Amino acid sequence: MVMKRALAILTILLIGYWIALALSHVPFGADKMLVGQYYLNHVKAQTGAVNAVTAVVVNYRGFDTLGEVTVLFIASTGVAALLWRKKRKRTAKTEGSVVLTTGSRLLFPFIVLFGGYIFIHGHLTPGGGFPGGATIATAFLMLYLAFSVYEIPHKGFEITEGLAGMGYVTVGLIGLAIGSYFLFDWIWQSWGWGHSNIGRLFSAGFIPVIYTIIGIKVGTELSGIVDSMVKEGGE
Amino acid sequence: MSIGVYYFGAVSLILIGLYAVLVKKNLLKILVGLSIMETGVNLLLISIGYIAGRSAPILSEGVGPNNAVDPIPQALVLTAIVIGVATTALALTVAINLYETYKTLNIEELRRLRG
Amino acid sequence: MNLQFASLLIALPLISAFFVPVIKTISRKAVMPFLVIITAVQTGIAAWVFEEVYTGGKPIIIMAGGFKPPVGINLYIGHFAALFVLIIAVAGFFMAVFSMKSIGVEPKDKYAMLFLLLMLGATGMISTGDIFNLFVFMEITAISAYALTAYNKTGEASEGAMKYIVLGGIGSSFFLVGIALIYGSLGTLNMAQIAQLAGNINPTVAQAALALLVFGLAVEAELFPLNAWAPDAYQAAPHPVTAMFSAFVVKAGLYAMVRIIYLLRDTQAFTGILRLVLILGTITVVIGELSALRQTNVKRMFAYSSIAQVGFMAVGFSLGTQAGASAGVFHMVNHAIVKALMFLAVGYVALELGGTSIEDFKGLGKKMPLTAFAITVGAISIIGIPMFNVFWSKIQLILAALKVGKTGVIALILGASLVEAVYYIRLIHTMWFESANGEKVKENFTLGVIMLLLVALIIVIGVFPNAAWNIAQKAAADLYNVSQYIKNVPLLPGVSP
Amino acid sequence: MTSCVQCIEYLMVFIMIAAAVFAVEWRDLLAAVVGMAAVSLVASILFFFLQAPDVAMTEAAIGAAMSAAVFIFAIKRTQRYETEEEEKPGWWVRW
Repeated sequence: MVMKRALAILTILLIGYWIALALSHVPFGADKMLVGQYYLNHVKAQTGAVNAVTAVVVNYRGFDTLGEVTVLFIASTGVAALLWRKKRKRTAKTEGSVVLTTGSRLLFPFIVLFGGYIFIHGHLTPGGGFPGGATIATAFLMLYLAFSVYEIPHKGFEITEGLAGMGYVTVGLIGLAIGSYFLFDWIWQSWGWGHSNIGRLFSAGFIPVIYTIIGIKVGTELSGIVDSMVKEGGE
Repeated sequence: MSIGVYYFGAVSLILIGLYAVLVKKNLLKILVGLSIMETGVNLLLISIGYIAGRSAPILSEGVGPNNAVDPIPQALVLTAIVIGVATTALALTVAINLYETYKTLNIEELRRLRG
Repeated sequence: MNLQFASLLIALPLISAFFVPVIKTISRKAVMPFLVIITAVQTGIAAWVFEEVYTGGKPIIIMAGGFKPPVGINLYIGHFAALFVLIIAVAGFFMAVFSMKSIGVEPKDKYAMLFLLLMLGATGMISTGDIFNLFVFMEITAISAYALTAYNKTGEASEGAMKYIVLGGIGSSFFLVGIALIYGSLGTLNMAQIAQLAGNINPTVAQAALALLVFGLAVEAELFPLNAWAPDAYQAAPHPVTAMFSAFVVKAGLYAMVRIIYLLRDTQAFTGILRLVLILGTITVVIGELSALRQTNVKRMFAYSSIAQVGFMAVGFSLGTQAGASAGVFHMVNHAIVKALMFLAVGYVALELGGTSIEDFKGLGKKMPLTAFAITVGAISIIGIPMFNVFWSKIQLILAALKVGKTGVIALILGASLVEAVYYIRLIHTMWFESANGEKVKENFTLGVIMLLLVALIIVIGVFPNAAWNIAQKAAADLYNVSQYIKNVPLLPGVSP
Repeated sequence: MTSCVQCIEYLMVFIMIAAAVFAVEWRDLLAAVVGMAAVSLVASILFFFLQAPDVAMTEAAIGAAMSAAVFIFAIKRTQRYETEEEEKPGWWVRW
């Protein structure tokens, strides 16, 4: 019916007008920082990271990131739980051409390496655990597309996922034991490692450690989601 | 009342997504709408954190604390993107299960089949 | 003992959930006992935190990463949070025990993980002191709730979950826009600092942001326009999960909404938003009760009743007085106890007799006397008969409404109680006075003990309401008294405009 | 100089909105998903303009690539074309 569509459009325009009205009091491009300025001023001394976004993600707002990793974990668990069938197998019929299969076999290690590079250098360059992990997952996705029988080793992936998650929480708990705060950056603040080489790889306390864990975890989780979605239940 | 082009783009995306969710009948289309809405919200957050004439908050050569943009919205959006893709994956899984039970993705037919 | 150890409340369910895949490879049978053990330990920690907060009288502030609040994220475990963390843990423990018996659908290891993460999400939502962190925990709760709703993989379950996902997606987008507006005008995400600076927000922005936040949380809090998912999801979810939804997931959403509204008390939009919540709550009560009246499925009927009760709480909070808030918190506590009991009993009946339609409840008093007794006590309590716990919270709601002169609210409560009486007494009549054939079922000992414990709790609070009322008042003061909240959070002095 | 940069911004926002409209209106769901991925990609370019390279990378890798891949797998397991029937009020606002 036209009536209903018109009504929906009217509602939406009303909401839009209202949000725009509010946004006109939040000027674009103006300096609105309060806590943000504090981060920019203190990020190098307090965390040793050059990339302030990384420091905010892993250090200052580490709780959010823990939650975020958990959300992705829930998604992969939920997808696996809901698509659980007695027997599951892949149903692709045509194998990729020789160029495709050879090419992807050749490319695979390099994509994984690139993903690893992204998350290990998260405190220096843009990127970090999430895009790095997604890149690794893309490598597995490519294998799924190129080969009709390829499957990831789920058991191993599931356990890696769990262990990586436990690793993250354990790093946090070590912080609780050493520095008496959960998710305390004990490598940087208690041990003081890497203060002399800010801007190089071995610095920034536990940021590279955590980003490596996150990268592995995100990679395995996204590949797990792809795996669950590709395989169909047998009759 | 004037809003910048980024705000305009972000709000438009939110509204287009909302329109798809409210009006469309196909479940996957609804999920596409939700996904577009999330992109719009992310763009809105980043544009709120932008400060005219400043560069990215990576404090290497030439970028000091006083000429970098706000890092917090960027950290928030990183979180929000991952949460969005998690929701989408789960939603699609539920849609697949629905399709396997009822052989349709049309929400009207779903209602009819359930009675 | 170092109070920062209270962060184990978050860390323990998380690390245990990540540990489940490892346990599974060792032994598949160990997963469910593991779940029970972890929830029991969680209950212990929660009890320690509760004791610590209520004897010390001071909230526990957990600073993640050792950064002081506006810089780092803090958890604020005050009187309210301590109380509800305990309720969550206890309800989680009971439902974990119930899950051992009632979950037959594979894969159970995934169920255990999602169960723990649902608990974690609700705990985090109630205890966090940062508005974006609240969003993250809300999403954890919501996504594990989606997955658990669809867990049975039937058509109804998938459809309920789908509704929940679509509405939840709209809600979370609105919520984020609200956060964006607040962040854009204040430059901070810490709740205490937002409350401190709330006066500086432009009134238009404050109004839009508050309305967006309220609508975003209304999905979780099951308030009227966004709660269509609730009956379907309640009906189709596994029985322990339904009980958890009703006992604490809704409460966490409602708490977050109320907390945010009260925090922004200094803005000009405050009274308008309270009126909005009052209207939404009233409509929720009316629609919930009237829909419950015509249900033939008992689980669905309880779901509608639960929605209506949430409406009562929202009405209580929207009165905008301390008495109203106290009554709302008291009702939250009572309702959590009663609905945990009733959904547990209904789930048990469905397990033994194969369904939850009203036909299955005919002659339940002869077939499963203990369960029927539990449902009866719960029903009588929720109608609001004296000497049972809900009576006192309804009385307090009426008194609070009387104080601000809102006679409409009193009429609403009395009318709704009348409707409740109709459908619950119909159910009681069906259970005890209608005969049906069928053998007497041998009732499970552990579940019987849990049900009797909850029944005892209902009656104890009903006969001696003062202790519980004192706790509820303290919790409500924590929620209502915003200036005390700001004082309790040690804000870093250098970071202010 | 500045006006030229602004031209690109306006163009990008326009492309993004157009892609969003197409993604919502196309009956072929596969095309709709491609439209959605285009929205994400253009948004990631806009993030780059807004000095957020981290977010741009994440949006391109996760928002565009992974989420489009997941959508495509879902379409493969369900159906590709949308069937539009007579319209009735939305289904989630009904009890």
